[in-house]
Amino acid sequence: ETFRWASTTDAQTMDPHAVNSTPVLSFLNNIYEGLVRRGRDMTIEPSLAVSWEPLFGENGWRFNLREGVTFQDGSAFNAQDVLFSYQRASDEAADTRSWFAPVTEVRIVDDYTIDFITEAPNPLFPDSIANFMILDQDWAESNDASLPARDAENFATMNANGTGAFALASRDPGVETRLTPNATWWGDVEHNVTEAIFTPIGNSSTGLAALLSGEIDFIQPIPLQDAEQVEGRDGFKVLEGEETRVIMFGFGHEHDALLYSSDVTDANPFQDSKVRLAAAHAIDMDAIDRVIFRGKIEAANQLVPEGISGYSNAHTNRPEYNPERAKELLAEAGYPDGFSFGLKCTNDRYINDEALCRAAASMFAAVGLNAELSTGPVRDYWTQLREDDFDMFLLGWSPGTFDAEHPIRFLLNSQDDEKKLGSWNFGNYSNARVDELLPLIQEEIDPTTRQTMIDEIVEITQNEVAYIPLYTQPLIWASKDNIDLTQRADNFFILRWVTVN
Amino acid sequence: MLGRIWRSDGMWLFWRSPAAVLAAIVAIVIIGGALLSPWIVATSPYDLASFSLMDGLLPPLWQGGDPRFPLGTDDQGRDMIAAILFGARLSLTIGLMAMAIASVLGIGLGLAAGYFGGRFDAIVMRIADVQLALPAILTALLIDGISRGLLPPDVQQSFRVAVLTLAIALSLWVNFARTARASVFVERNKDYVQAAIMMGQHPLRVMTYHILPNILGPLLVIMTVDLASAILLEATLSFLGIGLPADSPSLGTLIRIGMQFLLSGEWWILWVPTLFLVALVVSINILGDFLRDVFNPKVR
Amino acid sequence: MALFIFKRLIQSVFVMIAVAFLAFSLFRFVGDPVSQMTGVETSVADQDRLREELGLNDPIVAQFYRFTSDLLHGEFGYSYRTRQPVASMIATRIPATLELGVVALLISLLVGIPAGVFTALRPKGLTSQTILLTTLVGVSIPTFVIGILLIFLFGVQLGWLPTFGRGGTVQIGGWTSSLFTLDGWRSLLLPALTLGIYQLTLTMRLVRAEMMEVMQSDYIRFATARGIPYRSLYFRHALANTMIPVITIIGLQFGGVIAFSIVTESVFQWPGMGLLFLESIRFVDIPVMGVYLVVIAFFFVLVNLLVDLLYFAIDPRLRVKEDV
Amino acid sequence: MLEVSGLTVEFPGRHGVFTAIEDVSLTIAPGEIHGLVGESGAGKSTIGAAIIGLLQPPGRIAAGTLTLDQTDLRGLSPNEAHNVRGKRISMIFQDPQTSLNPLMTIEDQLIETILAHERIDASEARQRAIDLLEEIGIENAAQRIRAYPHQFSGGMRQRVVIALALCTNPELIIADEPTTALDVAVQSQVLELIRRTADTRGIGFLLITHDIGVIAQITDQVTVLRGGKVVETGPTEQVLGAPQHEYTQALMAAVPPLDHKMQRFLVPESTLPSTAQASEDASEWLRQGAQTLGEGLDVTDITVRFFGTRTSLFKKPAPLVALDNVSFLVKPGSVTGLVGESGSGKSTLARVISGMIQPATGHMRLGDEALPLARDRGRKDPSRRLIQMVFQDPYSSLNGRHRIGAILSEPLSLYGLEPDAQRRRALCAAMISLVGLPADTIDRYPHQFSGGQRQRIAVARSLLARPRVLICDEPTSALDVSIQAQILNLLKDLQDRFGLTILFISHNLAVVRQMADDVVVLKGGQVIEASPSEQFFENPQSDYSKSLLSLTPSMSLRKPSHSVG
Ligand SMILES: Nc1ncnc2c1ncn2[C@@H]1O[C@H](COP(=O)(O)OP(=O)(O)OP(=O)(O)O)[C@@H](O)[C@H]1O
Ligand SMILES: Nc1ncnc2c1ncn2[C@@H]1O[C@H](COP(=O)(O)OP(=O)(O)OP(=O)(O)O)[C@@H](O)[C@H]1O
Ligand SMILES: [Mg+2]
Ligand SMILES: [Mg+2]
Repeated sequence: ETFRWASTTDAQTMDPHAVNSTPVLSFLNNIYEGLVRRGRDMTIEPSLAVSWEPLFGENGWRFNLREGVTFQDGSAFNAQDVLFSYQRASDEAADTRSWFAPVTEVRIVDDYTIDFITEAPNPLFPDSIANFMILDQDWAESNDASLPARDAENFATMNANGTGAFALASRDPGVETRLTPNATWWGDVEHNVTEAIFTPIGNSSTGLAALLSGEIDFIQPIPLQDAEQVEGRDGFKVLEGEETRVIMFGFGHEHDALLYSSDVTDANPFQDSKVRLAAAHAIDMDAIDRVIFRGKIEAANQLVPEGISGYSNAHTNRPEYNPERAKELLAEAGYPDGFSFGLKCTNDRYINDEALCRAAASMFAAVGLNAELSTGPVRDYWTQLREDDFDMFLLGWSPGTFDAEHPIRFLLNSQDDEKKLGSWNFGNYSNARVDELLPLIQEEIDPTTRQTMIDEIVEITQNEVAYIPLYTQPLIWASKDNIDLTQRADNFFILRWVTVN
Repeated sequence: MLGRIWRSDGMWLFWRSPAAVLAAIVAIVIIGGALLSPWIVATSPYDLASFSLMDGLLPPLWQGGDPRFPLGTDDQGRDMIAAILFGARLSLTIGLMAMAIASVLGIGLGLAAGYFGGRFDAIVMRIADVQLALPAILTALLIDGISRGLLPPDVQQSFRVAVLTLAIALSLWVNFARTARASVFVERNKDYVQAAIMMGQHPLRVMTYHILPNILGPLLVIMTVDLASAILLEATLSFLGIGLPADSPSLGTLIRIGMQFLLSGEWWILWVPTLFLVALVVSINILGDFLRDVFNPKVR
Repeated sequence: MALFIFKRLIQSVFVMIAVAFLAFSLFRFVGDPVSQMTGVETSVADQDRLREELGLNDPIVAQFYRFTSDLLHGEFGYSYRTRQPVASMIATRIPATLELGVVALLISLLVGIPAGVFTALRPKGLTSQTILLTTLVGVSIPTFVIGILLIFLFGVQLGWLPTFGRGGTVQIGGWTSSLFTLDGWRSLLLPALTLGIYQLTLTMRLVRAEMMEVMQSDYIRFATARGIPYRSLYFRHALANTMIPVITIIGLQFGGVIAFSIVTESVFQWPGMGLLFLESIRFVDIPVMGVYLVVIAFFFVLVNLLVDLLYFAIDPRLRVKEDV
Repeated sequence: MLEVSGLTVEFPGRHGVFTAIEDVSLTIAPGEIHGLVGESGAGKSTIGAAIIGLLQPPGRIAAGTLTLDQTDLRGLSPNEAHNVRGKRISMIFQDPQTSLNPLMTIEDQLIETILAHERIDASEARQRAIDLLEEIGIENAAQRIRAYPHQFSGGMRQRVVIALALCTNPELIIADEPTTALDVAVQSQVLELIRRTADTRGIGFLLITHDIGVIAQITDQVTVLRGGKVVETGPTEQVLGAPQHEYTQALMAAVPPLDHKMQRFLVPESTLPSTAQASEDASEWLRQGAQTLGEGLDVTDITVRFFGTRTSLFKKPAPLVALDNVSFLVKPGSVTGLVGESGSGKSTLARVISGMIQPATGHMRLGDEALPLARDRGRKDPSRRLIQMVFQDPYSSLNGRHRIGAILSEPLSLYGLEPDAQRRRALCAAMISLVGLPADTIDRYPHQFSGGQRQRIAVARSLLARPRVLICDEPTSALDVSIQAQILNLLKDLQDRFGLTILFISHNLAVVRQMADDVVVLKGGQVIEASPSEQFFENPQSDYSKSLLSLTPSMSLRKPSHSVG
């Protein structure tokens, strides 16, 4: 069956190591494969490696590779390709380099066995390389694509040769990309797709129209407010789920004074955790859920959603909606009349991000926190945040490793450029105990000990209101009735799980 | 002066043209409502504390809405009437300011280019070409970017309107410049201008005191048409994400936000501001047409 | 004549350089390309290295010099976003935009001119008033709203026309055309209409105004007094004399068509330059934006030149004096 | 053939219904030329338009009958009326510049017109067109027919217009001021052509004009119109020779004679009631500024070249020499007439003197001082005040957006003649009364005045600068005879009283004869003759001057050469 689908953005490139972004990795997951892969429920399962175990007496992991696998051009897969792909993916020119930061050496044991040596014990390493895709060394080298393209084109940007269930049939970037099933794929074929055609459609209303007119079979995502409409129509269905992305507000902990205030210009009230807690109490998540998200979100209480490994079941309370309490807290902190400050938000990054911030600003205003809201496209948002140009900001975080350690490393640890820690901790929230615990968590093999340490961090950061976690972002996909597919929590769309009835 | 206008032929023709009268009434109602919006509506859409998300997405009265909000509310719980009136106010401010800047700049350059001619004229017209080759959206991006580079962060937000206005003005001035220049070419050789030059009057005085009032007719027409264009351009820029932030409810922003609810059942969030905008733009254009006819007695 | 064209071409080079420079000074403000090129986990040090490699840390003048000298050597650089050569990216998108623009312009002329003549001849008639009002309402609704409405009406509700894209295209040399298949035309119709409605209204109103004025001119009165048949009077005598201002404005509006094609293309997912440009803005793809602007400036200059040449074709008074 | 009786035309307007034509009757026989005279706005053109059915909206025929032979013109349907146009009645409009479609060749326009009315093939029509052009005196017609209107001179275009009216062989041609825009030489050719076609083809003409000389020269019948009513009608020799109505008499008296100089014109209305105190104040003020006679003007070796548009990549365009070594002298306190055909360089010379055009060579003196050329003449140069100019066109020389008061006080404040605003206003009012306009004039706008009144305002403005030299560039050519007479009287008076030096430019020799003490004749940018006025008119030296004098229509009536049938 021919299957047509659309999404908002095209994969920028067909090179699996050039850009570390969801659209690229999601799309290339259909063509390339890694040593391990994620199943429908996000668990790690064998892919090009049939099994893996920690090395004995040394820090690192051994992967036993699948035999008899061929690339789509017919050449055989072996450990040499893995080593080559590692070198390629960890090169300076590769954007996937950070995955391999802990790796010190990769050793081929034999044609189908390979060892990844790490600096320290690294229990999460296999999880962290689920999207590490393997290229054929000969293909890459003979086509002058031994390294990812950085500021110029190479063969791998427009062509692909993986071991995956689908092969690239044609590509017109930004317009249309066609995939055909890989006849020699090693796995069990669950899909019945004979040709898959992908079209990026940037405008969400247009995309919806394309679905409703029958020109496409599936679209990812659709605007949340349209879900009801689509569901109500004959022949269409909506797939709803939770993404692993938690939306939160962050503070400029480190700033000595507010940047955008008209009344408090010599101090930063947000350095007082009472003020931060007041802000948290001012938010009415129920109303936001009902009006802006039409009941499709789950309130969040930590930086990862429930179900992610490391989620702290011991600390599931979030500050309730209580404007009176908020006002009291503000008064205690010395701001009985509140103050004004700048709130920065994106308007094209997260679902209904702008509406959310407007609603939040209005709720803040109700307790005296007069937010000067500024919204803008994401294209220069990160730059502004990096330049500390905010008093409070909106951020969404999806843990790439599906483990609670990920946000701790990026969002909670103090900024440390050398060790590459806290790189998205824009407000530089800093707590010595948290910094101390992170390396321990990273190395701890025993799950319970590890969880205890994570619980402690969650407790500290909840008490200090390091961030205000708001909710887990919903995933809303829509398709024709006759399509069966799987919605994975990382918002990846996997073609081999599609059946057209 | 007013009396003269009142007794003029234009006024007389006006009362005899039902379309113009109707358009004027619509325009006056909209513009009046917009100007007086802070006194007409109870809750300002700028006062964040004054509306509640709990009132969000209420339909208009006749669809069973809340009597407090006759035309319903948007997704933030803002009264649509308040939103469109304040929106029209902002849109009109931007439109009028943009038009004012564009006309001063364009007429000034056009006058001077037509009057002095030669190299100055060539330079101005090539600049106009460059301007025309840059679509408005790019001009907007440019100005937006420059202002961000130059202004301290805390005032940037309040300058968004100014930035947008300037961007729109820059993409409109060429019309004025070209028209003014063409008119000056005609007017320059008329005897009254020659007489003024011959007497030794200052070029500035010749341009502004003598020529300008005589070429104002076609320029006035462009003004009305461009006022409408400016309002629409602002809407489009907002749609492309270079316009105003969502909490500054210009008509354009309202429509952009309303677009999200085109299908979801809350049709009024889109259609109330859109119809309002249509009424405004159409009436301005009709008045512009009428003005053109008045200024061009030949085609009356 | 040759001198005139030569002069204009020289001037147009300056126009293009000026556009390039403006465009260039704009880029540094649009955003940070590096943060768009890399994933969340990329370290700050790696980002800085990339920035250095791309030459983004160089002074703006040096960057501009590099950009223009590359352009002059025919090197258009590579897209930051897709890492493809910009020249081929733009080249593959040009046909779509040009076909859309030209068809929109044609619609606006083929409908706008007759409608303008009609409404000028019967200025008070009910039909004229209706036409005038409808088109006015048409242009008062922002393009993006009209586009979506048309899509839902003709694409979803009635199911007559496709909702997005170019449909069936035919490759002719390096030119991908949708003008040779029925499917292509079906896809073209809605976007062209959306883009053309503004031009249509403008053309119509302009023709109307000029027509009304020309109809009062002495030579039309004289032609009437000679009993020239009405059809020839209107179309041969009057209409031709309205063409100079009409062509001028249409030429000027080319910029408008291009600007609004950005919106139209994004609404209809029309794979033209405008869509590419919009994506490039989103991803701060500086090389693509730069070349796009220069290409647009080039087209603009070209159209202006054509307009001036058309003047000569239409108006004998502008032609070189020849002895008769 | 054509019978108009009881014709009344109304223009409904803002202030009620305006009756432009009231109860007008006239008849035209085949081959007859019927002249229609009257002052501007009398309704001449309206009658023509009513006959051919092309009244400008909102005009309408309220009463009367129009019959052409047996056809009732008023009873025709719009389409029938359109079929009559061209085929049976043609009309020639006043301005040859704008009567031809600029985008079509002469050939196309002629052939189209012929084919619109006759079933013949195109080559036949073409031959007819060429013959017709030859007949009306366009040489080498077979070739020139392919030209566009702009490639023809004004006179040739007027002939083409006539050819277009003739080409369908109509019974009646309405010619609305067919010669106003032409200079004497061309005018006499055109008039001759009209007379000839009337005689040879038996076409009836309704000839509208305000030039009594033209009427006298070629018409058989004449109707004098005033305020939309017929004042007098009858055979030309009778009406002009022995006018019955006093308006006609006044009109005749206002025609400047070529053969002698009159002291003053008799004007139809008494126009200079300026005996009031106010005008005395103005006179007094002017006299304060002018203790002596006006300054003399000495122009030496002025050459002006204009460069045409470049047509070739390699050749420089040949310059057009508008003035070629022009030298002459204007005596202090005298009037010098500058005459010459259209395009001879008269206006260019005026602009050189007033500092608007930079001559290539030459120098000038004003009184005892050197008069700087345009580029060297500063904005504050004293000559800017001392030399003033009255323009040809009274409609465009006053800024329509300013009140008369503001226009008049400009020289006063600009030259610092009167610092006090109150006094300025009083002075303007005084000057207004000096030129014979009502006192409330200064609070009104130019469009509220007639051409003659505006010209007076223009004169008042130049006087307020206390000039010593006045340049008048065809100050009356846009005005009809009676108003012309008023302006000429005014200028004469002022010159007498204040001893102004006047350079009077005109192509109408009769007018110049009335005004000038000396005459300078220009042709093709060169001075052909310069002599005292009486000598010039009685005994012209150059052949060119002689031909100019002979072509000027005079009041001598033509002999009725054929019997009316
Ligand atoms: N379209 C019109 N609307 C209103 N009044 C008009 C119109 N056309 C002419 N008139 C009036 O009719 C009167 C006669 O005008 P007409 O043009 O016939 O005069 P004329 O004798 O031809 O004058 P001239 O010598 O200046 O051409 C004038 O008073 C004029 O104001
Ligand atoms: N600005 C100019 N550029 C080029 N040629 C000019 C210009 N002004 C005048 N001429 C030419 O110079 C010649 C003299 O013109 P000028 O206006 O002085 O004639 P004139 O004697 O005043 O004629 P008329 O009686 O028609 O007013 C004409 O051939 C005219 O075409
Ligand atoms: Mg007339
Ligand atoms: Mg002249």
